[in-house]
Amino acid sequence: LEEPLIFEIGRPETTGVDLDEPEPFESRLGVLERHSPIGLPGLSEPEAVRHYVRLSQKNYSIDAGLYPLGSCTMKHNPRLNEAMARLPGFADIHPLQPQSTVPGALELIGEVARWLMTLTGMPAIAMSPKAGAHGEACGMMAIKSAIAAKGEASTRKIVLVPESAHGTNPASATLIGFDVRPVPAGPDGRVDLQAFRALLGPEVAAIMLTNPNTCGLFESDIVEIADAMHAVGAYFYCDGANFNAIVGKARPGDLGVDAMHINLHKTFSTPHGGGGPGAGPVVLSRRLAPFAPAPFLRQEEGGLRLVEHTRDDSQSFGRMTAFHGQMGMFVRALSYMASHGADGLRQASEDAVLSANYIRASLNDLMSQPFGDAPCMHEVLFDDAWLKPTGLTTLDFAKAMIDEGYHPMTIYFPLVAHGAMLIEPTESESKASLDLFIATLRDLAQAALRGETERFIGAPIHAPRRRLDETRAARNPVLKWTKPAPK
Amino acid sequence: LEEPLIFEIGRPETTGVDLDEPEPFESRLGVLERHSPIGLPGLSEPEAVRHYVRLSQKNYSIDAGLYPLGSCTMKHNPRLNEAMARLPGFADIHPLQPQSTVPGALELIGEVARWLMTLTGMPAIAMSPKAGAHGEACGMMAIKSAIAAKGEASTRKIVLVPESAHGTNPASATLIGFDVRPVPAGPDGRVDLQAFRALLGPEVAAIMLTNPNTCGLFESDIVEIADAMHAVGAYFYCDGANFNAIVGKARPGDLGVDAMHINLHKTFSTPHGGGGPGAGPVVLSRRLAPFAPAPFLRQEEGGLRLVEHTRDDSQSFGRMTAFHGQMGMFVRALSYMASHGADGLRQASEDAVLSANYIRASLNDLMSQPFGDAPCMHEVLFDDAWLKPTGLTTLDFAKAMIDEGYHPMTIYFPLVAHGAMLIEPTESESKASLDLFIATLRDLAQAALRGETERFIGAPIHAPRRRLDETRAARNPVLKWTKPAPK
Amino acid sequence: MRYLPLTPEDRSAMLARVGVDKIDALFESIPANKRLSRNLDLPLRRAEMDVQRLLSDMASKNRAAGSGPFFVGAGAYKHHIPASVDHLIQRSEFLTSYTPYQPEIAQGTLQAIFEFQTQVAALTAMDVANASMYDGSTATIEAVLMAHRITKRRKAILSGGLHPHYAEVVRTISRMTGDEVSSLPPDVPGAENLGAEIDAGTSCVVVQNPDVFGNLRDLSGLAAICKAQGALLIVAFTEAVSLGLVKAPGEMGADIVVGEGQSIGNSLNFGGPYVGLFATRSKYLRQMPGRLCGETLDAEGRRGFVLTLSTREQHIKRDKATSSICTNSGLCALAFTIHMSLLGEAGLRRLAKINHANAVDLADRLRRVPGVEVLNQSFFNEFTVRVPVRADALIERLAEKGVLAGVPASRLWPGESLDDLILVASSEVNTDEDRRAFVKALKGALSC
Amino acid sequence: MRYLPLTPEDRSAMLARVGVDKIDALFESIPANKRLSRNLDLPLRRAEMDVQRLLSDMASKNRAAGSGPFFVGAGAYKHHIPASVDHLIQRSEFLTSYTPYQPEIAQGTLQAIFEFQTQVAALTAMDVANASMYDGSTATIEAVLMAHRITKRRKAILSGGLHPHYAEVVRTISRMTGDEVSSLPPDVPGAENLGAEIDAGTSCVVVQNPDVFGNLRDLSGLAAICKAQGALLIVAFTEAVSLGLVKAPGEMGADIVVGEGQSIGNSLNFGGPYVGLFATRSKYLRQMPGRLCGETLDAEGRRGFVLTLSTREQHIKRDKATSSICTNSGLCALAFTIHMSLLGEAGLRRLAKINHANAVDLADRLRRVPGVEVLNQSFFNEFTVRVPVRADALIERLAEKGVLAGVPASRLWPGESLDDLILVASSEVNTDEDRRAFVKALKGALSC
Repeated sequence: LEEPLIFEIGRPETTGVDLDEPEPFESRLGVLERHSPIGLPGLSEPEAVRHYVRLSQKNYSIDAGLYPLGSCTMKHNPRLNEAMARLPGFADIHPLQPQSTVPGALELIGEVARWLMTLTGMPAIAMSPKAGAHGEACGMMAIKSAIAAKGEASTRKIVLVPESAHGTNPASATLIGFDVRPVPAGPDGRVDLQAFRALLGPEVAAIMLTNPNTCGLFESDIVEIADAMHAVGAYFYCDGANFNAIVGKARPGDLGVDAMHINLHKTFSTPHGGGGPGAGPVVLSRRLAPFAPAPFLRQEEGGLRLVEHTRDDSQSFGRMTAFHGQMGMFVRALSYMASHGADGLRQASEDAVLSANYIRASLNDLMSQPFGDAPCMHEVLFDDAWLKPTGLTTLDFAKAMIDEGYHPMTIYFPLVAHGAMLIEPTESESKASLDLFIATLRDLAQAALRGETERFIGAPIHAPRRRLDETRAARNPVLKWTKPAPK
Repeated sequence: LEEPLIFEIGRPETTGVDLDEPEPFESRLGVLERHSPIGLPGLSEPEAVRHYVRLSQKNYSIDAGLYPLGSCTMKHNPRLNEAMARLPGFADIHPLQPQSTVPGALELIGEVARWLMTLTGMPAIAMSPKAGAHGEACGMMAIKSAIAAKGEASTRKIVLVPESAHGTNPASATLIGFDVRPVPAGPDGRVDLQAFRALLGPEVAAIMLTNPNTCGLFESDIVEIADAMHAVGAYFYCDGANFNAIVGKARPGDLGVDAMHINLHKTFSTPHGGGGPGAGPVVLSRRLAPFAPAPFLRQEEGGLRLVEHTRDDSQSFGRMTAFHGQMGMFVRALSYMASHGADGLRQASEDAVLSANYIRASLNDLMSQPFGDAPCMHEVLFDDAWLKPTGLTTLDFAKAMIDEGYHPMTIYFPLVAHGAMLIEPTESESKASLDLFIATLRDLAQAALRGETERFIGAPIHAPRRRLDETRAARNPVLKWTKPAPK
Repeated sequence: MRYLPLTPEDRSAMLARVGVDKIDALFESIPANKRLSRNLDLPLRRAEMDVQRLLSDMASKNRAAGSGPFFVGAGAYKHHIPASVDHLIQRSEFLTSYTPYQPEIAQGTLQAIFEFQTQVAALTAMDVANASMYDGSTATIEAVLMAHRITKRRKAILSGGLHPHYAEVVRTISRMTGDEVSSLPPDVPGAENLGAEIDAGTSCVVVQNPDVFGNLRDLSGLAAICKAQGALLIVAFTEAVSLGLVKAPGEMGADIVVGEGQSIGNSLNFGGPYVGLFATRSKYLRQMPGRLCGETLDAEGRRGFVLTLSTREQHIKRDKATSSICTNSGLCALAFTIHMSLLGEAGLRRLAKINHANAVDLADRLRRVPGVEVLNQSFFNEFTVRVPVRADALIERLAEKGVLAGVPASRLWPGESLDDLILVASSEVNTDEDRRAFVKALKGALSC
Repeated sequence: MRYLPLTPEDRSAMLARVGVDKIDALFESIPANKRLSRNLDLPLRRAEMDVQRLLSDMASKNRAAGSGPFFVGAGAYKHHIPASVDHLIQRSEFLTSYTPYQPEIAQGTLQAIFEFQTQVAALTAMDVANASMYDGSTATIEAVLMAHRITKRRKAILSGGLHPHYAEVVRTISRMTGDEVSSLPPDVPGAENLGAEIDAGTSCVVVQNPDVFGNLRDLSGLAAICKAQGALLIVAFTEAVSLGLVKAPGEMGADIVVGEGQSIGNSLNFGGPYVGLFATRSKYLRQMPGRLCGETLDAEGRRGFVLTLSTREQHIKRDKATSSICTNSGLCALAFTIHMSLLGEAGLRRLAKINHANAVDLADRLRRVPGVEVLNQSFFNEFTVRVPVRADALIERLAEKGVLAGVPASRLWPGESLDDLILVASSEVNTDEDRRAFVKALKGALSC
């Protein structure tokens, strides 16, 4: 069934929100009243509900099936979290109402901070960043501020970023005014230590390293890397996107990390919502703590206080966002963490890693791995070498998965693997679910190798749409609905 | 995608509810502790959510499409209702906690009662019946009690029920110990007044009449019928299933009705929930009011009181259910009524009737009507005379609608129309939605008349299942899952 | 109006198609002098915000069970419901679908019913269960009527431990049908001799376990007597959680089991909607009331589910039906099934054990309060205490102190001289602190 | 643990397939001396019921906006959100899906984004809008950086009527990038001469309308000066509802429009998550930050939607990207779109009018309180009042009386000698009674 756009079914005079016309009064708008038509169609409630229910039915979701997107950690989103985030005491409080009227909110932020600092072994935290990339910017600004405080602002501008990094890493570093240098990967998919050392020098400000990295591997030389950075007066930024592999198993603070953002929407189960919102608190080492942005919590006589402005003598680098961060996500994350507890979080990491390795061990005879077959962390990386003889691409394979009822894995990322297929099952899948997924992938892989190419190149068939023409979309961008000319 | 049963994926030792083992204590179970296995599989929360989300995706729903079930009134279920019913002050109160701690609950029940009595023009109401059929039983028990009070219990036992009535009518009357006599319909689809009068006599206790009737027609002779009943000392029970057609347009109390149940899950938008729960309050005439069951509200000094037991000198016929009725449904119904107001409810009835007639006027050239083409109320009845030459059945036509994305109308009911197709669009559909539905039905009807039988007899194809073998299900009933014998 | 999609222009266009010039032309079959020409004396339409305020104000006048120490039971029980249950039953596809009469597009509802039937059969240790009744009390009278049909006798014996509202429902309907009911007096200790009441005219004996005073009853002996006398044993329960720890009715020889399923998955809701459970032996299947879902195959040979044996039902059999029930408690049954799937066997057993442990702890604390006596030898999560004052006034006083302490027996049995008894329930939601608060408030109330 | 489906048996079987004998074998790539061998010093797992209690206790310590008269704004606004909005965004298929990188199975999200982009473009009267930013403040700095890219200049002028937190975000990032920022002092009457500040190095002027003190500003003249000087005009707003009644930035010549969309569809949430709106002229499209959804066709020629122009984005362009943003505010944008679809043009205009009417009424009442002065000539639903005492202490006193009366300017501009000013907002949720309560409490507080 096709579902039109609201602009095709709505009417400007229709509304699904009943409001009485106010009593006549004298406007204070001056000359600025808006008179021209705006162009917004309205729907009655039954129409709106049906429209968006039908749209929703065209989406895949973690609730309906395994969602093996590597580096995205599509885990189960507990429903308790949603209920808690909707308590009026959290959802219906204003960021600028008197702090005396929101002690429980400050307590909650403090609790989330305590959990995150304890899990990472880090002494300080900035809670306000709104998502992962925002957290990266926060951490890199703290680093830049620390460098400036040492009088090295003009000389120390190089940030090392491994080739396998998320695109946000170089983008964030550049945003903050650093220059990015790539660090090559060694044959085992980890940082090439020798190449890394060769890049070091007094102009190096930091390294941005994802650990476990986006090949699903723990950077075993991490302590050496951290030490080397510190030895040249530089800092170690850790991209925490893959923290889900090691919660309760290792603490970034023990590994020499200076700053790391935590994606509450990955590791701590807040829903992805079709693209957001996320939340990206940043834990900081003692040396970076003084530079943390406002607002932050301070324990004072009489309770917690949220410091919204820093004094002139403060080293705080400033402010990242209008208010205090993603409160709604903090509530969900605490609900998740308190539910699991220290033991459950550790178990979750173990299950995530076990499930990824189970998939690896169940597919390694058919599919190729760019860095050989060895234990991975919470995600397993395949490349397209095994697919080469078939003439099919990673994209073809991914689209064929849709017809089998699965969301594809992350494809063509990381860039260090050719035709990458990055599979992250998370800890939320039962063994039966993993077994079915494995059987499906084996079946598809064998079909590909048998030369059944038609099953792939035309895929997907059993989806709301066949393959979409992305080139057309980009060549002549149609980014909003416009009223068709009358025929 | 196939979804197994929980018994096929769950495990008895798995649980999605974490609970700590209690401290050791001395049991007070005596000899009655349950030791043998129960046979209940458990699912973790991610598994349970996915299982039931996937099951839900195999259902049609009013939120996703027009649901034209005649006599069922599948209208929009406002989401405000759901939110209100979940307020802890309604959802989390116990029927036996002190009445002093629930004044708002009594107030709410009183308000719903006031609205329903005003809309029906009736002076009394019994709120406790749990659904329509339960309401019928309530009304018929009040009638039986009134008859007994007049000393006619042993002589007045006949209940007249038109052939077009819902099956619940004769079933309820029989349950209460009445004998049912059918009343034939005239050529216009209404009660045959002459035949009706011929059935009257001192042994007649009541008539159970649906109005508007299940042919979608208002019983124009209703006042005569009521008067005739009263003249012979009998009562007029009105089945209120179709009240949606006339809310705000006419009051049953003005028509001589003695008792009528109101399906809150039809007229007042509480959701059908795949089969329930409903709520069936019964309005009563002055002559039946003394016989109403407990509990009922009484205005006393200091506020409303819920009378749970009647004194020995009371004429109340007793009690219908353990507690006070369907509170959760009362909240939803009041939310709906207060939202619409007197004006909105009247408009809703008008729109429901207009929409049904619009469908009638748009299909009457193709499809046949058993009682000729004349204005209907909120539902329009077709029969299968027009389909006869094609060799297709009403069932075939209905199943083909599924492939077009629609839920079929009510079929083979009422029994007075051959191969009945009873269409009720309700007031919740936009004109665009009605037009699309009409176009689809016209297209199907024309295909049938053109002889494209294969489009019908194999239908549905685009559904989670093809036609299901109901005979097989009934011949060898498999009513629960049993563990398959090991192979 | 926000729920009505038709615009004035739509209405005009539609009237034109219909061929009338005004809407009232479509209402002409209503006698002219009975047609309303203006709005009834009720408020006009209101903004969502205003309705929300209206209802929230009413709700806020009520004391929610979760707002303080809470020990009220006697047929409805406060339990924790996992958040995912409510999320799932609010899915449009479950919430806003109809009875699954078109099975090809209702497999979701049907499969869930099939799971429900299987769960209820397992819990009660019976052969078959139906797709739900309104609640425990209406299920009970349906069971009695079914027994009458099976035995062709017309007398029911009601235990003095049966919830008095359930007994009253049975008596009310039976008065109408002219069937005989023998109700035994309230049986506080659970010691009545039901076997002795059975005679050749007895169709069935209805007994509750745990009984309304909380006592556990071994019904095996009674089952044997019933069998010998040709009467059916109907076992009722009001607390479904008890089935996780207490021997099942089916294990003790019940012929029909009925019960209230509210405890699993459903909120207190001031008494409704709830969900009646109904199970029986295979041999009585065709006399069973209510909807049934059965397994079958589709045209391609795939497993599927349909409503079945509907020749028992009113929409087919009309006045010959086994019951007049149509709408049942579908969504409440779904909530039951989801919650029960989450619990599983291990979870249910543990939940039941915690309930029992909390009740034992509370009973032990209460019995140490001077003047207070716990009357039960055995119990699950509810028991009866005797207090040295009028129970109803005491309960009000405790409510003023913030403790909802139970149900005074006089509320259930007015005029039966049970004025010094309270039924007290304790579930997993009660904390140690709640129980201490109860004892403290009780001591305070008794000393003043 | 209820969220972890693997059983101990599953884990054993899986370890066996993997070929290791214990789970820690899979963690050996972590340096041995850095591996944790026991649980961290945090509580152990808890029952859902216990977590619910923990969080409910915290929540209950906060004063919810809906619990009394509420007039706090200054960048976030309390509005009524239709119940259907939250129901719809909680649909599993929206809530638990990822960024729509696989468009064939994400048309629901994509079409909703396309609707969102169209709505935002219409509201702001601009050509194109993106798929959302984090919030209004981060959208503002993104706009400044975009202006720098377009003009190849590096100086931004910030109006004294720009929300000071927004200004601080711009200054913070600009300090890092080495770009120049000229921030004008707080401009209570909205009378500053921004045109005079523009020079040949000026990349952009950022001005808010209604400004943070509530004044409405006609920006047409400023737009002309910007154009003449080769600088871009960036118009920010914090109250999206104002666009229903106040001339749109696009109508006054804005080059980039940014704003906070929280008011439509999103709760206050103590400051987040919110949704940043971002719109611009077509000619600047390729310098725009953030995700974009575009229309295209599928292999069968059917209309469909995809993410497009992603060569601007970090996951393709890395250090050359127009922004580092990845996760945005997808679900908040969906809530915005659903609420806006329900409102429609007529509903939005009326909602805005009610907001304005309520604010006018409140201003008129407040100005009659002795010693209180309303400073605005013009305003929409928020204005500034001068009080004869310290505003921060007064606000606390009013809070004690149950009225959350606004934001003391000193909280936003500490040390700027604005200690006697309060920003006061009034929306459709305020009743006449609320406004009377405010005036009464204010009089009381001022007289003691």
